[in-house]
Amino acid sequence: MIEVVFAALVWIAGWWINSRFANSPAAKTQAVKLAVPLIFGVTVLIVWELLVRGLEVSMVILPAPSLIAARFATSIPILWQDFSQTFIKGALSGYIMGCVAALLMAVAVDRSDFLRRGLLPVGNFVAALPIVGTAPILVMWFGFDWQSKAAVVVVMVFFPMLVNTVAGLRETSAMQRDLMQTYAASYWQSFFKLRLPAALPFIFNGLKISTTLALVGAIVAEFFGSPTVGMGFRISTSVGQLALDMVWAEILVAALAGSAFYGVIALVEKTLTFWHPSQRG
Amino acid sequence: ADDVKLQLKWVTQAQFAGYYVALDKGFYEEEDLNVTILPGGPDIAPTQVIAGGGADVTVEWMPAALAAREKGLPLVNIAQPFKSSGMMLTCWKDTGISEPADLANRTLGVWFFGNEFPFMSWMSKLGISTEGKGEMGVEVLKQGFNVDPLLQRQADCISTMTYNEYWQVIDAGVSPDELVTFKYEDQGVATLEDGLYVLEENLSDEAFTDKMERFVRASMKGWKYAESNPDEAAEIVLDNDASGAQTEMHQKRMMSEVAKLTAGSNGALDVADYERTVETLLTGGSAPVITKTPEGAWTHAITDAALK
Amino acid sequence: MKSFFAVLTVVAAIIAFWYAACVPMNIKGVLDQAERAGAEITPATAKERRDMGTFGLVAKNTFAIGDTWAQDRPRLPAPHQVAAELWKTTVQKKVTSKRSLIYHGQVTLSATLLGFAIGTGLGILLAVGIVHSKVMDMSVMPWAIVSQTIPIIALAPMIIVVLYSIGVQGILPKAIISAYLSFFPVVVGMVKGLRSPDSMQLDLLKTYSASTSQGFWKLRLPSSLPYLFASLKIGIAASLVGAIVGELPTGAVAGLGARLLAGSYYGQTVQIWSALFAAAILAALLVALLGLIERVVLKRMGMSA
Amino acid sequence: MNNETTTQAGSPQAVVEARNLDLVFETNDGPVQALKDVNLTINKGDFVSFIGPSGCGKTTFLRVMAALEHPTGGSITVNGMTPDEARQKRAYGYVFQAAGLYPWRTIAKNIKLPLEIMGYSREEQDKRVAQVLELVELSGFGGKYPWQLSGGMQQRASIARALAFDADILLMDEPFGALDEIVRDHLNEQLLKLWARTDKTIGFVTHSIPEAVYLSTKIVVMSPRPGRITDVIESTLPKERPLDIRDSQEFIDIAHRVREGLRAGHSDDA
Amino acid sequence: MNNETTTQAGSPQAVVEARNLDLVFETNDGPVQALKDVNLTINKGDFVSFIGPSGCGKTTFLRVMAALEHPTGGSITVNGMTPDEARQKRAYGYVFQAAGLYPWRTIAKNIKLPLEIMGYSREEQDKRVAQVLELVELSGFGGKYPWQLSGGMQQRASIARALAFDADILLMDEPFGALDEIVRDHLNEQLLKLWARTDKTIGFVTHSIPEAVYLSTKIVVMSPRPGRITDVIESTLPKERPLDIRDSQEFIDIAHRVREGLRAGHSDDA
Ligand SMILES: Nc1ncnc2c1ncn2[C@@H]1O[C@H](COP(=O)(O)OP(=O)(O)OP(=O)(O)O)[C@@H](O)[C@H]1O
Ligand SMILES: Nc1ncnc2c1ncn2[C@@H]1O[C@H](COP(=O)(O)OP(=O)(O)OP(=O)(O)O)[C@@H](O)[C@H]1O
Ligand SMILES: Cc1ncc(C[n+]2csc(CCO)c2C)c(N)n1
Ligand SMILES: [Mg+2]
Ligand SMILES: [Mg+2]
Repeated sequence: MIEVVFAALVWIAGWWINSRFANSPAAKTQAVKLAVPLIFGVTVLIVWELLVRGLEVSMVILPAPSLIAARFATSIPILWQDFSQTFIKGALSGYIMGCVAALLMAVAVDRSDFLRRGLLPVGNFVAALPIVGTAPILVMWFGFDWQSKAAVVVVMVFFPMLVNTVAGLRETSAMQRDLMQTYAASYWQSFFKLRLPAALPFIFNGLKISTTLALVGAIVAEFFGSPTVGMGFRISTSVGQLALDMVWAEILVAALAGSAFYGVIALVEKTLTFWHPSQRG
Repeated sequence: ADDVKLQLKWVTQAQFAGYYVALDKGFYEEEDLNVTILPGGPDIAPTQVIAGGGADVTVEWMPAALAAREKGLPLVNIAQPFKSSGMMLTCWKDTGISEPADLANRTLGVWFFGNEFPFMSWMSKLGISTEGKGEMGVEVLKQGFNVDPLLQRQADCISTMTYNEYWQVIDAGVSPDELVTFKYEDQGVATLEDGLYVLEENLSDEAFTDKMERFVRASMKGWKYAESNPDEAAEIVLDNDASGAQTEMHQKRMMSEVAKLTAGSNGALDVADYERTVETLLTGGSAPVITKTPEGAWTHAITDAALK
Repeated sequence: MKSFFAVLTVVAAIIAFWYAACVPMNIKGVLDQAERAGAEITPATAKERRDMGTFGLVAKNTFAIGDTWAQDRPRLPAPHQVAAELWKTTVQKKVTSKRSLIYHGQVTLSATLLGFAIGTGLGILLAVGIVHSKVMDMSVMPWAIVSQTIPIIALAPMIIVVLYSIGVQGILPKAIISAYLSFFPVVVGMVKGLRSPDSMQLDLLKTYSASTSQGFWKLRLPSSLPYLFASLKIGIAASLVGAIVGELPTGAVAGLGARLLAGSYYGQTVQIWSALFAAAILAALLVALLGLIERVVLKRMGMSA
Repeated sequence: MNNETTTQAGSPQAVVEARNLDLVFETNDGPVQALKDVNLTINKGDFVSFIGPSGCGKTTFLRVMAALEHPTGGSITVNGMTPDEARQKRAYGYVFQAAGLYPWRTIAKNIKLPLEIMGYSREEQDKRVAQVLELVELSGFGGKYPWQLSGGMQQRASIARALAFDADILLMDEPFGALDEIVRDHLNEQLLKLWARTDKTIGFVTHSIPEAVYLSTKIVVMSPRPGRITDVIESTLPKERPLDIRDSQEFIDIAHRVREGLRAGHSDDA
Repeated sequence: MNNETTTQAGSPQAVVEARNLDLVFETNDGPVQALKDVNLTINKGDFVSFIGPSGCGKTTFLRVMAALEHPTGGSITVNGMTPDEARQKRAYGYVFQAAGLYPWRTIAKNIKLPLEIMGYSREEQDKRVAQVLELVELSGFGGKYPWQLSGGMQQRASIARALAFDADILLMDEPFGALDEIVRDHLNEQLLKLWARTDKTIGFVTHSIPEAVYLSTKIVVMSPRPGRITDVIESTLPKERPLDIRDSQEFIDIAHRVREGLRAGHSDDA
């Protein structure tokens, strides 16, 4: 039980350190920006470890972080195989195809008012199809390997991306549009010089949402049929074997990969939309 | 009345008819039990549920139960209503498969989620690698929960149960002589299915063992009733299916097939079956399910008391 | 009116494409069945057909095209099959029947709404915290993102088991999973919205030395409303998906998720598709409802010109 | 209409002809009549100032000329065409009442924008940007982003943007509102020079009576609710106008007339 | 500092004291010195105008006074406190260079905003809104939304918003820039009346020399790059100022001096 008390203390201490950091003048530096979430994360991990030990939670329900770390370290080859199957082959290829397709579609939709009125509501409808229903169908259509996972990802990222891009392309102020009108700019001129730059913050919003959807989509799709490799395969198989440490090791991989993916997109966003008020701080 | 929560291994279907019959016919009530049956499904590991305290007793396959035991979750078999295994591999005949040796270099659909162990043992017994196609290797697919991979010819063979998936293939319009089946029983790699398992620590609690005795007694009464009244049993299962997905035809047929598997059991675990299962599992190839002979994984205490 | 016509056209185009797609998708199954029934088919065996292109098969067996729209377990059911199934399982069944989609829809809906309420509440609270507290912003936001990179379907069984073990059962576990999916869009949208006032609007309040809460109620909240509604719409759809996912590890006894699963378990593609459509229609209705509320609220605030 | 492109004094050629122009905005609490029965002819090479109380429809009329707003009654032609057609011919340079720079472009790139669109060569673009930056006294600031400039600097950048390319018709909505007297005088002079040199037609909204008189060949006085033209004053000042012309009696007389017109409009209103 | 709240002529009480104020903006392409070594004392009841070329730091200095910007060097006190503390006491009314109305509030509700925040009673709010709408000649427009008004009308609404409550210090950044002469004259008069009646201290940015001279007790002339004060002219005009005081010799002399100061700053720059 003493661990539980420790856990509470660690939590308070972590929060205190972070508030010191966040409110210090150094808060704007890159190091602190990185340190604060890390400290938070480490605090959570320590509290987790202490609670699991203190409350004697069964390892088949929630393994302690130390066990997960050990499993992670000893399973790196398997984790890597699973990662490349699910993330590189499935999620990434689907993400790229889905986002590119959505961008092209958004331009078409933006050009034609008719398409916008007709396609967007239908698109919203399709976007609401739950993945647990579409995944089995797509596995049936595209086979067990990564192709069906990529297809699931395409379906998942397409509409968030489309909706965001379309909204972004209309996100110009009346005066900015009027200016283009006075130049009698052609459609593509006002597209590249006004609408696209103005839409970038929205496009990146879509790209960021899609990063998390892509990975989760690829993993979930593997629950409905897969070769004997992949993060989703490993997770479901390991749950059945009560190898919860392996499950969490895969979850850790998913979290690391997903956050890194998100981070990369966010970084690109920062360099391309530095002018936007939300990025100027 | 004493509360008992029973976790099933799969969705509500005639595979679990005995329990539903016992519930519906009031056999549990007669034993002063208040039983709640929790249906399972593809995303439910019964072992995990019982570990978390979500159930008192669970229907589980022995390989998974023994694997859990090695993982540190001490499950104990208290009763074994299913005498024989219903698992088999179903293949297209036109692929040229006629005996187990023909399986090499094929694509096979296999259930995972803790149900892959008998298959792995079989393959290792056949000397076939599961790492990919080759002279002595097969490509293994993690089969979803339906028979589409076979129907769509994405796999040459898939795992089926004698009482369920096999008939789904037939219902899809395939005639039995288009198919070749390999029953695990016939291949000598059968493992025990659908036993009742509880946590070992609970067995030292007398109130609990008493409860389990009554539970097993009533459940076996239910099973025997179901065996002799298959159609009524199937109706009872249908009444209890909240998803509304099961059909009468399918459940009646399943009940009659399940009856064949429960036929030889009075509920008590046959130690010979147990030992055969353990032996099969210990030869599980490169990644054996269990690495050493389990101790204390079963008890006759409950059945002895219940069935006297 | 114009929109209605446009939607109609697009839907018509999709349906036409859909019917066309049914032919190559289902042709193999149809031919297999025809072969069993003793019809003349080129090529004659299923094995040969497996290695042939679907379009070639269609060309050689044109007689079978009609049947591709009337199969029992098609790879792709035709639109009218889905529509008929939807009709049969909604209008023609009593709402209390276990085979009624309305019954299952209502089971899912209640978990969705509860989850949405929890998720939105949490999301808004977090967003308010993040906007007003630097510590929250710097430490919580990255982890909120991380939380969404974790596949919920892997976590769901564990959540259920943990909740089981502390005695929580029934609708709440599903609602919690649904909330897990819906809080994130709300946080992101709300943070963006609460930060959307430009510097002049903020400076104005500073010159009044308005308190934080005044700034919240009079500036941040009103200017965040368009963002809030946008993310609520995403959030409710996510809630629905969450509720459906949550039905799997709770024994999938009732609800649209259970229908999906049962359909997929028995290869009943028509049933899967109709459950899918029921879910999407439910989502569309919920989104439309939010849209309506949005229009009324924004109009009363004079935000929509 | 004849085919001459340059205009000799004495043979005025109508560039803008508005006949009985009406414009009504539909708002949720009823229609707002922004322009009512406006008749005006602007000849090629005219410098026309619009002056009138706030809300009288000056901006609206400029927008109608540039085809940014469409009249609900009457007719308007620009170079004998509809405003929309004229816009296709890239007839307009427009300076908005607010600067409206694109935040993702630097000042220099903002000025380049119309040049890119109209397909000027790269060297020509650079040359012109340097030239107009110089003109509006922002030479060192080409590389800055809009939000790094003061209000007046942004306004000057937007003027530079409109001057960078060769539009026949220059429409300017209170371009010098945010500028100090000295810069304003300087820009007034430069604008007059540019006008004299290029024979542009200029529509110019201002609130400053001296500015209007100093710059214009024609001063249009408007009054509000509904917006209409109450007076059109043809300037008798010569085309050549040194700054000190503002002390001449002729100048003071014209200014007086404008002021009277304005006052009349105002009292109307009350 | 004594406890008097009203100030007798002859016993000036410093409201703002800036000593060696520096302000440097860090931008991606190097620092921009917006204010350098600024020294200024504003006494209670002063009407101080800031005039200077665009970009010289007028807005920045106003923002420093209102604690919207923090100096990077030197010190500034307001009523003997830091500007931040003074703001806590709700000392400021501020009119921004652009109108900055909240688009989801009608004009009347925009004006009510500070009143709500400062906790005026409901009747008091309604009374004051009506009063200031009248003052800026927007009486019929309380129910309209900002985008339904012309540029000048929006600007007037934002002035009304700052006048609606009783701030000791009124800071106005080119409030009358977008207004025509007549309205401007009217508002100038009204502002002077208000000032005389309430004994507010006013900081006022303008580009109009006559306006500065007409309104101010003190005219601060600034020059750019880096922004600094080049001249502070104390007005000798009486507190009572009819509009035609602008024709007096004294007025013309002061205006001349301001113009010279401005010109000097400009030539500096070139
Ligand atoms: N989009 C709009 N919707 C409704 N009414 C409008 C709109 N734009 C302008 N108005 C109304 O039209 C009238 C004329 O507006 P306009 O902007 O042309 O005035 P202006 O002469 O330019 O005034 P200012 O000098 O203040 O800029 C005003 O009463 C205004 O309220
Ligand atoms: N946020 C900022 N970032 C960088 N530089 C800035 C910023 N704000 C102002 N500046 C710079 O500071 C200087 C002074 O700007 P300020 O806005 O105070 O001028 P101003 O006197 O108000 O001019 P105007 O009359 O044109 O409004 C300018 O050179 C401007 O470029
Ligand atoms: C994901 C998943 N796939 C397969 C099984 C295997 N299984 C065990 S019992 C049963 C019912 C037989 O009809 C089946 C299919 C499972 N448990 N979970
Ligand atoms: Mg205007
Ligand atoms: Mg300024």
